[in-house]
Order: sequence, then structure tokens, then C-alpha cells
Amino acid sequence: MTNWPAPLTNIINEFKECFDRMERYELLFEYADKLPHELLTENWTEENRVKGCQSEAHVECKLDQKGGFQIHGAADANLVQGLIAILAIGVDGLPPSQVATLSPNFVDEMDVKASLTPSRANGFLNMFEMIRKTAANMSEGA
Amino acid sequence: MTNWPAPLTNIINEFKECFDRMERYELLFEYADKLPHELLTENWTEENRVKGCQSEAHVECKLDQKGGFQIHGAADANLVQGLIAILAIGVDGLPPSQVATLSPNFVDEMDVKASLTPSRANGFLNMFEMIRKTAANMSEGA
Amino acid sequence: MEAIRSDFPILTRTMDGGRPLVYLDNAATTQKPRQVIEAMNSYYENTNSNVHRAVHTLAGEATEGYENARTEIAEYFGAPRDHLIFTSGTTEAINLVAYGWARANLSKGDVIVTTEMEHHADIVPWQILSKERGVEIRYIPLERDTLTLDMDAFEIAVSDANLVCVVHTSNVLGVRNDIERIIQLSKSNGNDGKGAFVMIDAAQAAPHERINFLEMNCDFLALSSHKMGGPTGIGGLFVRPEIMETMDPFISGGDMIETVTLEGSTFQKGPQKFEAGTPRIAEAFGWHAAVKWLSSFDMKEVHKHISNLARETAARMSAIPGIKIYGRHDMESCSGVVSFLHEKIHAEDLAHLLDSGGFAVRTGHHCAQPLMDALGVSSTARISFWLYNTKEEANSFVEHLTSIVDRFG
Amino acid sequence: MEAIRSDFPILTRTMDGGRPLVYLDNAATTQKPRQVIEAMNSYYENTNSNVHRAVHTLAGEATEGYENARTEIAEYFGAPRDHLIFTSGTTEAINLVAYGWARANLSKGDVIVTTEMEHHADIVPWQILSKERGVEIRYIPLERDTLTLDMDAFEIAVSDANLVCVVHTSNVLGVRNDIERIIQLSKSNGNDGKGAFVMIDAAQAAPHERINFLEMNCDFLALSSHKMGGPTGIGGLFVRPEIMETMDPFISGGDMIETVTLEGSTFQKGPQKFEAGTPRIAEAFGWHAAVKWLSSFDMKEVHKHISNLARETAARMSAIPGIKIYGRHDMESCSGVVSFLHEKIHAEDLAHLLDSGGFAVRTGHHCAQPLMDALGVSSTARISFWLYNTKEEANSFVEHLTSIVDRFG
Ligand SMILES: Cc1ncc(COP(=O)(O)O)c(C=O)c1O
Ligand SMILES: Cc1ncc(COP(=O)(O)O)c(C=O)c1O
Repeated sequence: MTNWPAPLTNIINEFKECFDRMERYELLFEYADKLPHELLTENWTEENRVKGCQSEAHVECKLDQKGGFQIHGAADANLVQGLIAILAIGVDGLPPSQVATLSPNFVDEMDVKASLTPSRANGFLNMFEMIRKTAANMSEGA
Repeated sequence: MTNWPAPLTNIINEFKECFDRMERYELLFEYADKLPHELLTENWTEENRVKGCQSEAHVECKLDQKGGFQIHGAADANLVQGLIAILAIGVDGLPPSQVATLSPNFVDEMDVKASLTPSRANGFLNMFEMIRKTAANMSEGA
Repeated sequence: MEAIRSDFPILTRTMDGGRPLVYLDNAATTQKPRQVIEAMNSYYENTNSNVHRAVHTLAGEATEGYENARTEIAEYFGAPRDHLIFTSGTTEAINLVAYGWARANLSKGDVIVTTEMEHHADIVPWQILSKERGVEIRYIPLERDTLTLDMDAFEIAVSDANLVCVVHTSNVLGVRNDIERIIQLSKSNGNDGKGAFVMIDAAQAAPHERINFLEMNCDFLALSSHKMGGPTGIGGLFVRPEIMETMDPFISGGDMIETVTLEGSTFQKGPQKFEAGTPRIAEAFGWHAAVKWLSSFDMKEVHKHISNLARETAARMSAIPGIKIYGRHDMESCSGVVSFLHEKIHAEDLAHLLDSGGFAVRTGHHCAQPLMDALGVSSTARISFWLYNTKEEANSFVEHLTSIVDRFG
Repeated sequence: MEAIRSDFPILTRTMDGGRPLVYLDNAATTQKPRQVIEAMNSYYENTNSNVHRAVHTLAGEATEGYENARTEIAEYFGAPRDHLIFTSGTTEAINLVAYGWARANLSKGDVIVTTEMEHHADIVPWQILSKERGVEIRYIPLERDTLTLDMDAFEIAVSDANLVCVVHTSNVLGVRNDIERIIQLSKSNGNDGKGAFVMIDAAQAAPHERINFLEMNCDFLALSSHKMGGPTGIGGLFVRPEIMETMDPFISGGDMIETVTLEGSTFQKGPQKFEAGTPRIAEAFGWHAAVKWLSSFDMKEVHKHISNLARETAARMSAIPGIKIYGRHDMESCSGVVSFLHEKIHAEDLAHLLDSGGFAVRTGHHCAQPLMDALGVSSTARISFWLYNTKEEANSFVEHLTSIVDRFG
């Protein structure tokens, strides 16, 4: 197993314990409510829209006062918002340089990918890629 | 068996004796040379062209001095000209009213249809139909 | 019913968690009976050859099969074979009307009447034409309370219409429009009483009704094979020959010409003029098989079965807390489509949650954004039944939906 | 070879009189390996669903399969996936260039250079455009002695050409044009040195060569699946994305839009903008399987096998009294096509006589009437080999032809 940040490892383990897809969806719905930094709809713009997603999803990357990484996001579909929340919790406060090196295959670990359609999996990968790149830029800039 | 005119019956019997498709083609080639009234190429017009034929075929119906039916025709492909010749020989000199009642299934009897492609079979049926109609008109006119 | 279902190999498929597939996305595309699959296999394994202008046996058989398909598909839709132009589907059929007929016959100031209920396939080609040629488009609105077309508005709009383009049966609402009246009004009142041309989008009608092109008395009828048990990649446009003659060629190339010289070309007559290039041969064999298979049913019974399923399911769904139905299912003519939303669960989430129970359900704007705008939503979830769907499937769908709403709502 | 042949169910078919089928009409359409037939079966039996905008499992699998097909077919032709627009074949692909690109980018006085050697699919769309928009068409003649394009004439004509449209490999002569030089000249000298756009008709090239779109450096590349082992009903146009952006939509409707309102529509970017309506889904699965199957061969070896068969057969045929060959088979680049006539036996009669021996041979103008005019004939008979044809088949063909000439000549 890759060395994920601890919060992400915890979430992965939670998903692994799920009995079936329905339970995993329930967990995603729960995480959808736990967005650490919700991007309010009035701040949804064409620029922060996640492309390749069927539903509307918006994400922005910021740094907290200590230079830690933050994902601000939201989506109109709960399952997507749940994925954003997991990412946001997983990397919250990490140095951007570490975020830049993460690989998106924790979604496989969580067994959620099997429950994502290709188009949504693509949307998720697009989003993850965008976040990783932003993190890389931020860490270069630093 | 339908009561074909005697010359046609003879031809049908000749074809029935053929051993295979190649022999039937040989016979058709022979008949192609026996056109009773060849329509010379200089008399090929858009009006006497047989539609639905891949190769060029032209046919005109006339009455001889005794009011007997005549088919004048020719084609650039020998197999088609052979079919025209058989028709022309088969009905030569008959009263148009009799020609008008002929059915095209002597081609089945001859087993030639199995050797015709659908498009050529169609061409042949078109031609036969046109001849039958002309004969019908002629006999009405009479 | 067992017999019908056993004709469809895919219906025995098990999904996630060993659940049986419950295919409720028939308005997007229907499944194919093995008769259709086998007809195409047999074509590829025994007959495959390019058609027309050829002498050899395979080419003869392929041509005969292809042209027989035209004859019998046309016959199924109540028309002679020379009324049917094969296209790749409804979309291309409507585009053929737009490029081949409308560009040759309409000009600036002419009027096309269509409706808010249309599929994008019956909107975008006219918008492009309108931009290019200054033809005016008028959209008949939906009555917001009955979800049917505003026929008063239609009666007024049609009076100077040159072309009327209407969907026979909505792919979102389950509503079957009063096509008979629409055609009659277009013919009697259209174009200042001289009569308007009428194009009917029958993509959703053909799987439900036995359509008779000549009796209908419209000018253009557009269809897709894949929505009526046939393969993808083929469909058709019905047009009367005298109207075909007033159409310019659209897609051009081999097979549709009579002669080509460096100075110019002359074209075939009839459907061939609009079928350039190697045709969809295997697909024609497949669609033909679908039509033969469908002919073994009484389509009135089929329709009753489907619309009863939709009606009963819609009624039970509206009793589920938070579920709202978008559409009409109270009329006999309604189709097998039920669109719905939950007040809290996003349509896409609903579809995922349903999918985990084995239920194939579509979400989105269903290529009908103007209709979505009229309904005041951006998307809906949609189930759509066809002849192989059972009461048991409908019941288990309602149960599963109920449990989802309980758990996630 | 046995292994290759056993992939093709149809090749075991026996014809009239118990004779084995000898399929020599590959330039019209090739036969399909069982891998292709099975891929489509598996699609219909396990996956069938409409693609895009859908959540349920089948729709996901269908979308993934359809888009994978795009990725791997594009890769086979040396291009990224966003360079490939699916069409119904070469004919529609060229029409897409004519309607989508040329109508948006060419106007009165602009010049299209094409050749006398073209298939009607690469002539008629330009003639229609020319009539509509006053674009000038120049036809590069064939050198009557070498049966190759007059490259001096090309060099002169290209200098003020805006678009150059050339067939890669002739479907009648077996000649492969010097495409590399044609593209290079078009780019360096075309349009007064600013470079002309180039459209290559690769319908007959794809079954013979491994074509690399990006290396070729042309702007448009048109292809048919059915001529390279794939199903009917699908083909493609390769275009670079920056050129796609300068193209207007052609066939319009669902799937190619971004938003539709009553006021107007905005369109997708990339290939989807040109793929309106339900796509050729099963067909994409089938073409994908054909490309995977072909990838298992060294196309250089395949080409050598085919062109050797054609060269040897043509040589032996010319020794038959009265037989005249129309074409070139002495160059390595030549394809598997041999056109011929007998001085007395009509081409169509020849084809019938050959068919009775089990030989599938095409006759006619091969959708290339201007080329027929240049050759001074109205039609030819044509055999065309593909990878599954054997020396034995070629031998028995020559023998049968000899006996026909003996008997009927
Ligand atoms: C050179 C050439 N171009 C174009 C075409 C047209 O291809 P399709 O009929 O598949 O559209 C063909 C085949 O007939 C061809 O041989
Ligand atoms: C009402 C209606 N019209 C047109 C279409 C377009 O049909 P196709 O995608 O087969 O071209 C559809 C299906 O999507 C439809 O439901």
C-alpha cells in the first residue's frame, strides 16, 4: 500500500469495511456532509468547474495561513461531493509538495471506483489531476 | 407446365438437358447469335433501353406484315442478348393477344434464373413486363 | 412473456451483487432479440459482399437481402419500398430533410413551426438552417398544466408555416401528441391554406405503435432502428417519390449517381439518390429481422402492456415521499416513459443508487433542454419500459426506489 | 495461412456445384474475421446501451467500449483519440470535409485540385460544392502510358490550390500514388506557397498499409471500416483539433451540442461536435476488433503477399489470348487490384462465367467513371486480393479464366 496521509488511510479503511455498494454510497453521502471547506454556489464559476463531470462540480485550491493545502469545493450531486470531501479531508493542511506526489489510486483501494461509471471516474480523475497540478505549481512557487 | 408456344417449349427442353450452369451459359451464348431481328446499335435509344439492366440492352416490339409479334433487340452482354433472343424466337409471329398472356416463369423452367443475379433477373423481368404490356396495347389496338 | 424474454440474451445478465439486470432505459435504446443478432451474423458469415452493380453470387444475395429489407421495412410502415431512404438514424433523417429538402425549397422569410417538446435532433438542424438562410422558427409552447402542446397556439402559428416539424411521442413526458390533428391542420390551414409540409419525428413512436406512413399523410417520417429492437447505425426517412424529386442530393459519392464526368454528374432517382457510398448492409439485414420479429406481435397489445406498466408505476412512484413525476400517464396513448425527480436526492445520485440494485435508469436533459427549461428543471431521472419488461420488474423498481428514498432521502 | 483463413467463417462456404468460394472482390468490401463478428455479438448480448450522459452500468460499459474503440483505432492510425471523427464511411467522411470544412473556409474563386483517378466519393461532393459556391475544380490527368498521375501537371496546378484531394491507392489500377510527394508539394507550393490543405482518400490504403496520420502530414484522412475487415456502417475522418475548430457542424442534433435553447445552441468541442445522434456503437466495437486483429500482422508482409499475388496473377493473365490488363502491377507499392477486359467477352458475361466457378469478381465502372473515360472503356472486370487469398486461389482463377476464354472467347 502507498503511504497515504493518515486521514486518507482512515477513510480507505472505513470503505474497505463496507458490506456492499449501497453501504459505500451511504458513506459517501456522509462524507458529502463533511466538506471541510464548502465552496458556496455563488462562487461557482466556469473557471473552477470540473470538466468531464455530468453533474456540476466546482473545486478551488488554496493555502491556509501556515501554507497548508486546502480544497474548497462542492457539487450538486452528493456522490461527487462525497469524493471531493474525502480528497479535501485527506490532504487538508498538507504541504502542497506532498499533495503533488499523490496518486489517484486510493479510489481503487476504496473500491469506490467499481461503483463509479467511466464518465464519473473520468470526472474524478480530471479533478484529481487538476488538484495535483495546482499543488505542484504552488510548491514550485513556494 | 404452362402451355408455352412450341418454340419456347423446345428451348426450355434444351436448357433442361444441360449438365451444369456452364453448359446453360454456352447455350445462352449460342442463342445470342440467333437473334431473329437484331436491333443495330445505331438504333439504340433512351426510349428502347431496358431499365434495371447493368449492361446495355435495347428492345423494340413490332408487328410483321401478317400482324404477328416481333421482338427487335440486342445487348452488349451476350447472356442478356441470349435471353432476348430466346424471347424473340419464342414469341416470333404469335398474335400479340397471346403474347400478352404469357408468364415470365419459363425462365424458372429453364433453370437460368438460378444463374441470373437478382439485378439481372430484375432487368429481365422488367424487359418481359414491357414486352407483355406492348403486346397487350397492340392487341387492344387491333 | 417468458418466451419474449428468452429471445433477448442480455436480459439474463446479472449485475453487481448477483442482482438481475432490470433494463429500464428503452427510450434511449432497446435491447435486441437474438433473431436480429443472428440475422447479422448470418449476413457476415454467409453473404457479406458489397451491394449493387455486381454479378457474383454473394453480391447478388447481399443486394437481394438489402433490397428485401427495404421492401419489408417499408411495408411494415405502410409504404412502398421506393418511399424509404436508409439513413444512419432519426438524426440523419431529419438532417436529410434540412439539407436535401429545406435548403432546396425554403428561403428567407419562410416559416418552420416546431415545438418546445422536441428532441435536439428536431431543433438544432432548423436553428442552423435558420441562421444560414433566414428561415424563421416558431416554437409551439407546452401547456404547463397539462404538459401537452398548446393547440390554440399551433392553430395560429401554422397558418403561414411552410414546414411543420413535430415529435410524435415525447421521449421525456410519455405524451403522444395529437399527430392526426397536427397533420390535418397543417395540411388544411398551413401556408395560407395551401398546406404546409409536415415532418414527424417517430423515433419514440415506432417501438409503440404500428405507424402507417401513407395513412398518416405527413411528408417526412424519421425513424431509428435501434429504438425498436434493431441494430445501431441505421434508420430511415420516409418520403413520397414526388417530394423526393424536389430534393437536392445531400451526401454524395458512389451509388447515388447515374453518370459522372469531369464536367458534372447526374443523379439516380428515388431513394438511391440519397444513399451515397457503401450502404449499411448488415444493419439493413438486422433492422429487417427486427421488423419481422415485431410483426409477430399485436402492437396494440404491446402498447397497452407498456403504457399500463408506466401508468401503474408512475402512480405508485408519486406516493413515495419527495418523488415528483414529470409527465402524463393517464391517457391510453401514453408511452412507456416516466420522468421523475426527488426533492433532495440529485437525479444522478438516484441513478447510481438504482444501478447498484441492477436497475438501468437514465438521467440528464434527454437531449431536450428546451423542454427541461419549460419544466423548470435542468435534468430528470427517467425510466422507460418496453415489451419485455414485467410487472415484477416494475414492482421491484418501486420497492428499490422506496428503500433508497428511505435511506438517502 | 490456414490459421488466417480459419478466422473467416465465410471462406468455408461452398458455391454452385459444390465449388469453394474464391472471394476476389476485396476492394469492394473485405470479409470479416470471427473476432469482429464476436465483438459485435458480445456487445449486443452483454453490453448494449446508448452511450454518453448516462450513469447505469451498461451505459458505462458501452461508453467505455465506444471511447476505447476511438482511442485504439486512432492509435492504429498514428493519432491521438481526439483526432478521429466517426462517420458512416469514407463517403460520409469526405462529405464532412465538403460540408463542414470547405463550406466554412472556401469561397468563389478558390481552387480544389483533385485527379482523374478518384472514386466518385472524391468527385461528386466537390462538384456539388463548386456549383453551389463557385469554387473551381482542377483534375490532374493520368499519364496514359504509365497510368500514374501527371506530376508535372500537379506541380503547376497546386500552386494556387486551396485544397488538394487525392486518392491514396486507386481502386481500379492498383496504383499507389506518391502521396508523400503530393502532400509535400501541396504544403510547400500550394496556395501561393502558403500551403494547401490536403484530403487523402485512404479507403483502399488502409487494408494494405499501416497509415500514420500525423507522420503523413495531411489535414484530412478518410477511411472505411468495411474495407479493412471491420463491419459496414462505420468509418472515420482524421482531422487535427485546430482544424476541427475551423469547421462548422455538419449533421446536427443530440450529443453534439453543449446547450440548446430556443434562441440558439452552442456546440461540443472535438470529434463530438460532428457526431450527432446515437452513434454507431456496435460498429465501433466491431471496427475496434478489426484493428486489434490487424495489429497482430506485420502489414509490410501482408502487403507483400497481396501485391505479389496481384503481380503474378496479372502477368499470367496477360498471357491469356484476348485478355488486356488495365493498371500497373510492377511496382512494389501496388495494391491487390487487377482490372482486365477480354476483347470479345463482355465484362459482365465474364463475371457470370467466373461466378459459376465460385469466383467472386466485380465488374462495372467501380465508381470511377472519369477514370474509365481516361482508359477509354466503360467498365472493367476486377479481381482484388486480400490477406487471406492464396496462391492456389490465384492459380485456379487463372485456370478458370483460361478455360472460359477457350470456350467462350
Ligand atoms: C478509393 C475509394 N474511395 C472511396 C470509397 C467509398 O467508400 P465507402 O463506400 O465505404 O464510403 C471507395 C470504396 O468504394 C474507394 O475504393
Ligand atoms: C424523440 C426522439 N427524436 C430523435 C432521437 C434521435 O434518434 P437517434 O439518436 O437514433 O438519431 C431520439 C432518440 O434519442 C428521440 O427520442
